[in-house]
Formats: sequence, C-alpha cells, structure tokens
Amino acid sequence: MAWTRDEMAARAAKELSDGFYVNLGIGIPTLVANYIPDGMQVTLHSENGMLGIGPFPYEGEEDPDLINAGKQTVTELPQSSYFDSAASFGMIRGGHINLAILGAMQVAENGDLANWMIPGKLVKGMGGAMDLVAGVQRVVVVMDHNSKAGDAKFLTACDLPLTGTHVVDLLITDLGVFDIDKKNGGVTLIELAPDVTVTEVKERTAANFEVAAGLA
Amino acid sequence: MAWTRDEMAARAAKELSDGFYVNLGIGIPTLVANYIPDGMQVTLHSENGMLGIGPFPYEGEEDPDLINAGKQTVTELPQSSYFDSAASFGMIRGGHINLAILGAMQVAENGDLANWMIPGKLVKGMGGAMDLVAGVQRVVVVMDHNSKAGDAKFLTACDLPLTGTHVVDLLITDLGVFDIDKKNGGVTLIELAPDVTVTEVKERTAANFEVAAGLA
Amino acid sequence: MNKVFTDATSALDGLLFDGMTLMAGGFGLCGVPEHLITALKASGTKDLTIISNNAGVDGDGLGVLLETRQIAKMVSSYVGENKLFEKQYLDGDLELEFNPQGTLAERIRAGGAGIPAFFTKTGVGTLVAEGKEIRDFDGDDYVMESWLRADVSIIKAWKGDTEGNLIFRKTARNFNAPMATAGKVTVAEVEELVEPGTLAADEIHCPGIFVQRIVDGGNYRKVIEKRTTRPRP
Amino acid sequence: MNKVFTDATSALDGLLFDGMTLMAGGFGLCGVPEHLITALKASGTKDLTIISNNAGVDGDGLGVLLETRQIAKMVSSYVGENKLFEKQYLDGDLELEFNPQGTLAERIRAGGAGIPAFFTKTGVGTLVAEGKEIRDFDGDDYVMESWLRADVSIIKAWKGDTEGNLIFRKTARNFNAPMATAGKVTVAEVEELVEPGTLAADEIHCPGIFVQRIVDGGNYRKVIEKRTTRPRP
Repeated sequence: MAWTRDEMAARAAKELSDGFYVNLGIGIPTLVANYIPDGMQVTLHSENGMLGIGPFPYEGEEDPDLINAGKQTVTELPQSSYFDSAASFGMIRGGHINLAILGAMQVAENGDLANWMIPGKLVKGMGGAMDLVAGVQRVVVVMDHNSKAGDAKFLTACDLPLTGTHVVDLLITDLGVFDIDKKNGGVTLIELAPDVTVTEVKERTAANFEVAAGLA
Repeated sequence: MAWTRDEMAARAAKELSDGFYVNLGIGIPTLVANYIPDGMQVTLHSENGMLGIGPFPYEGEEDPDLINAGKQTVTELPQSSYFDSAASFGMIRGGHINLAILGAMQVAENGDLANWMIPGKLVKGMGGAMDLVAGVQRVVVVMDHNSKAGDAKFLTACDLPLTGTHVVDLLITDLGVFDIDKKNGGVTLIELAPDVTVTEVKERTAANFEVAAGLA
Repeated sequence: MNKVFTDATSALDGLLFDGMTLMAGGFGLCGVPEHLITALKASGTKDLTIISNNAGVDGDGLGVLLETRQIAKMVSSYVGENKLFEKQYLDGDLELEFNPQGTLAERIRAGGAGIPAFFTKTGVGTLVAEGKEIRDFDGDDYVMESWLRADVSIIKAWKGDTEGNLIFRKTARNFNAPMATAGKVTVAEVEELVEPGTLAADEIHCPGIFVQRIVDGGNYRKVIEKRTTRPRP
Repeated sequence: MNKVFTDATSALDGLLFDGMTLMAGGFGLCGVPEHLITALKASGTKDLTIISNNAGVDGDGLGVLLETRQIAKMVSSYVGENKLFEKQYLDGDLELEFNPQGTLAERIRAGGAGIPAFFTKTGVGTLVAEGKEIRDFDGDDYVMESWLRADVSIIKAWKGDTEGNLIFRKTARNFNAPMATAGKVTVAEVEELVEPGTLAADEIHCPGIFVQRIVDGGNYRKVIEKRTTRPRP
C-alpha cells in the first residue's frame, strides 16, 4: 500500500535533526511541519525574508505584512527574525540552511531535478527553487512516484528543463525512499512503503537503482 | 601669502552643496566640518558604518561604541543611522556618496593619487582610501603644495604606489586650486591664494597646467 | 534639501519617461508601493521595463499596469498569479526575463553596491546559465551574473523620517530594501512619516542616503493574497 | 540544541587548532570580542591566520596575540596603531596581506553569501590589483576579488538571545555582522544574554542561523582608542 501525502511528509520529517534550519517547499513539503517531533527544535526559513515561521494565524489575526514564500499568512515565534530578500538568499547560497524539502516534476538518477517548467505550457517562473537546490546543504525531494498519466518521474535523465544538476540527496515517493549519491553517482532504494515490492518499484521507475540489503 | 590649514579647509567647504552626503578624510579634511555654511545640510559618512556624524562628545560622555573612521569618539545626530562595514562600503562603491575630501602624498596631472605607502617605510595600510577614490562621485584632495623638503607633490606622474588612477577632480593646496579633468586629461589653475603668483606656483609644481583666464 | 512630497503623483513628477526601467518592491502583494503604482498608472508612462519579483495579481499590485498595457518587459522570478500577464505574454505583447529569486535579489544588491558582476552556483547547468560565463572555483562550477540598476526604484516602507531613513515591518521588507540602493532615484512611500530622531539609529533598515523622495501614502489597502488561518483551540 | 556556553574558554572548546584561519570582528578597539581574544590567547593555539580590519594596539585587542607570537599572518586594511606588529613584520615573523577596507568587507560578505568572486573598481591600477583578473564592464575597468571564509569567526554583539539572534550597538556593528556569516563556526560574545522573544524580530541585525555558540561575556573593558572631546559651552 503506497504512502499517503501525510505519510510521505512524516517520512521526510525523519530527515530533520535538532537545531536544523530548514526550508520547506509548497505542497507535501509544507506538511512536514506537522511532523516535527516534540522536543526537537527546527527553525523554518522563508525565502522572502524570515526565520522562525509560526503556524497559520487565528481567523481575524491575519497580518498582510507577514506571509511565507507561498504568500500564505503565517505568524511569528519568539525566535523569529526578519531580513531582506538579498540577505535571505545569502543564507541559502552561502550554505547556512541545513535542509530543503521540495516537490519535483522529475528526478534523475544523477541527482538532477526538474520542477519549474514544462515546455509549451505557460511558465510561472522558478522562484527560489534554483537557489535552494544549488545552495542548501542537503536536498530532499518528495513527489508522487508516477505522473497522473502513469509515466515514470524518476528517470535516467530528466527531459524537462532542469532546476539544478547533481542536487538531490534523497528522494521520497509514495512507493519508497531512494538514497542518491549526487557526487559519485549511484542510487539505492533504502525503504519501501508497506506491501510495496521491489518488483513493483522497478516496473514503475525508469532510473537505475540498487536495492539495500534486507529489502530485496 | 599661502593659505593656512583652516583656509584650505574653508576653501574645500565651498565644494559642498545642500543635501550632500560627504566623507571627510583624516587631517585637514576633518576641519572642513567646521566650515559647513549655516542652513546647509551636509550628512557626514564614516566608513566603519555611520551616517550623520555629530561633533566630539563633551568630556565624560564618550561612548566606546561610537567612533569615526579615525577611531575618535563622536556623537549621534537626529538623522544618524548605523550599518555594518559591508553595507557602508556598498554605499561608497555604489556611488551614493556625493563627495570625498582626502589628503594626499602626491597627485598627478591625470588625476592619479598616492596617499598610502612609501616604499621602504613601514606601511600602515590603505584603510578605506582606495574604495573612496574609486567609488565616490567626486574626489577633492587637500594637501600642502610641497613636501617639507620642498619637493613638488603635484606631478606629471606619481612615483609612489597609487591609491587610485584617474580619480582626483579637484586639488586644493596652500597655493591655490586646480581643476583636473580626470576623464579627458588637462589641468587648470582656477584660484590662487592671496599674493601668490602664477610664476611661484609654476616654480613649485612639476605637473603641467593651464591657467584660468583672469589669473594669468 | 527637502525630500518630502505631499502625494505619490508629485513624488514621481519629472522622473518618468517612456521606455524607462523601474524597480518595484514587494513580494507578491506584501509590501508593494501601492500608491506609487497607482500614480504610475495615472501617469500613462509606457514601454516600461519593470524589475520586480512578481507581477502582481489581476487588478492589484503591478497587475494594474498590465491592464493599461504600460509594461513592455518584466524581469521577475515568479509570475504565476496573473491571468492577464499570461494572456499578454502568450500574445507576444510582453517580454519576460526570468531570474532565480536569489540571483535577482543579488543582482539588485550588486547594482546598489557597485559590483558589476559576481559568480553564483545558482542555475548552473540550466536554461538560466545559457550564454553566460561558467567558471570553476575550488572544483565547483559557477555562473557569472551581472548587476541590475534602475532609472527609478519605487518602494514601500512602514515608517520613514523626513531624511529618508526607513524601517520596514516583518516580511514586507523583502525586495524593498535592496531596491532602494539600486535606483538612480529612489522614491519611498511610508505608512507613517516622522521627524528625524524619532526612529532609533540602530533600528533603521535603510539609511536616508538611498532615498531621494519620500511620501506619506495615507490609507493603505494592504491586500492579502492567500488568507490562511487555523481554528481557534 | 543548546548554543549557550558559560564562558569564553568553553565557547571555543574543540574549535581551535594550529594553523587555522580566524575572523575577528571590530574596528580599531570598537566592538572587538575581548573575552574570546583573551581565551584564544590562553589556548596557546598558534600559526594563526587572522582576518581582521586592524591588528589591535600594543597590549589590547588582537595585540595580545602578537605578544605571544600566535599570529602567523594578518589579512587587514590598516595596522598603523601597533608597534609590536611593526617589529614582528619587519623581522619577518609575521606575514601581512593588505586589502582595501571595502574589498575586505565585501570579500567577507561574499564568503557568507556563497559568492566565490566579484568585480570591483577599488584598487584597479594599484598594487592591490597585481596578478588579478581585470575586466571591462560598460567601459570601466574592474578587478576580480575572491571570497574569504574562516574556520571560526569570533564576534562581539551588544545583546543576544539564546537562539543566537544578535543586536549590535552603534558603530560597534562594523565587521562583526558580516564576519558572523563567513565562519564555518561563529562564536559570539554579548554584553547581555536574553531569552528568545526579548529582542524584537524586526530589530535583529544578525539572525541566529549564523551563530553556533554564544556566551555572556560579563564585564567589558571597552577601551577607547582616541578619546576626543569638546568643551562644554
């Protein structure tokens, strides 16, 4: 049985450590905030210029001057700080963010990532995604294993325009978890969702991968 | 009769305009602050990270956290602001400072300036001088016309290591004022100190210069 | 030297011309210079190149300048919230240059700080790096990006004094602070205009040296783009 | 995740090694991390490369590390206030790399912001540009300068919270803020250590992400290098 969106988010939350500064993308990655273990301090970064993103405000307490990178109203925490966009991306580019968790359209076995543009369709823009994948210490992608049409999204090489090359460290899909050695190459399937088999994963994956001992 | 240090500073103050942001170097340039005309607002910049330098504090009110680029204790004004050194030199390099008034060891007729290093002597460092001459909109040099040994300091070419090339717009010495076309070349003597003659200036100058109509 | 103007229209007087390049602060609709945008619309100035992270939404923010077809080109990182933008772009009426958001912010910062070019890892191996110089530093590839500067920057702050010193509020600081440094002329609108000395010198986010004109904007609409809330416990 | 250490010595524990590169904040004696310098002296760590705008004065600031001959190289813009420095340099015991002050500040900022190199007009045509790439942008020459990073940055702030958020006071901000971003590990000493939420989020100069360790320094000497006053009227 494949993982739900929330189960994927919960799995991604296992990549967090106490004291981490983390950037969460839009969609499933946003849900990861709900699975931060009690007692673990994780500070969330927002590209527009904030550290320490709090939960959504109570109705009637929305502040138009306080939004996250997804333009949603959020709140402040005791440890929060604000800064301008140039400083914010200085943090990202300078390698100060420990972890980014992002969605993707395609991931390749060499760690390439495509998540911003489909040729022929209107392009909305890459926003901060290229900066994040290039600058953050560790990049975790969370995505559905296949497209709605059933096509593989984990490929030998991306055919969509890239967001970054050799950038993905870990891929979490509804079927399992892949460790990607983005420097030296090589992919290993390290976890499976309940009742999902290696055979099924292989059928639904275009990328080449090894299977960790104990899973095969 | 050659100008005194204070008269040179007073002459330099004529280069100020209302609303100017100005950086004053150590020595005679510092005295320029005493000659800002009443009613004219000039905001003084300090490289270490301050706009709006006030006068020296009253005795007993010195604040170790409030110094100028010469490390002297100063005070704050209502319009003052503080910022870090990277931001401070962003202002300088980005051309936001209207005017810098600096001392010099040598100036050349092409606008070259030397004011930081004498080979064979211990070098103290250039501090912010290279940044100022390269970045500020207009550079005015105030210096004695000759060295204590009587040597010319306004030359066809500097022989000391340079602080910047083609950077000086105006040279004020105890003998007079020279306009320097740093882009296209060409120097014009435009003012003389009282009772100083063009002949005397020529004798004491190695640089070539024209003489403005009315002075010759 | 008076920097204070009575309204947004007079604050832009004499600065605008067809074909000019403007920077406009804000992220989404957060911290946009709404009164200056309204005045820019009323001015009818056209063929504008606008550097702004987003292009507003339909009928709000920079979106109002799309309605009047005053914009010829946008330099942005994300324009996904705007149907009119989509139509004008697909019709070929609007030119678009996408920049990664951090590269955009750094190019603006570089423009203000006198840095004509810098190297960044962002975008290496992607469309963004095509035609640009790639160079290896310490074993990694970086792409060279150039500065951005504008004829006029229009920005919005929370409080400002008559010397042009500015304080922003929360995430409304965003692109407003770096853009203030990169305009030949920077015009700031504020929610509250105060006398010098009212703002603590250590708390000023943008020193007045970067602001040539300032106006108390008066009533602010401060539209929320995506209102998200949680239930009270 | 505890960032708080009880004293300067423990705050440096495990971070120091012979031959390491340190950044030390301050301008002259203003805003220098005095307790961390004392602890560094006591540690006996040697062959240090120190990036700092100045080298302290005889017996104060970084000057104390000259007495113990712990410094092998200084990267600075101005070292004119220090006789012992002069002697060690002339004796060949000390290496010295001069940077224009703004280039030094920008190289540090670049180190923190992931920019391996940038172009500046500062120093073109001087000794500073020798051996470096010169390039023309829009008709002017610029020199390429590279980033600076450190194994450890030691900085001093006015107030800090236990999350590492910092506020500086007046001109003591200087190099402390950019250096915080450019150390693999940044250790901050503060005059007052407070709980999170005490410092207003809009007033924080250095977000805690840049500060790995923080210590309440206790008594500060805060030496004045050049006491200048005016007569009372």
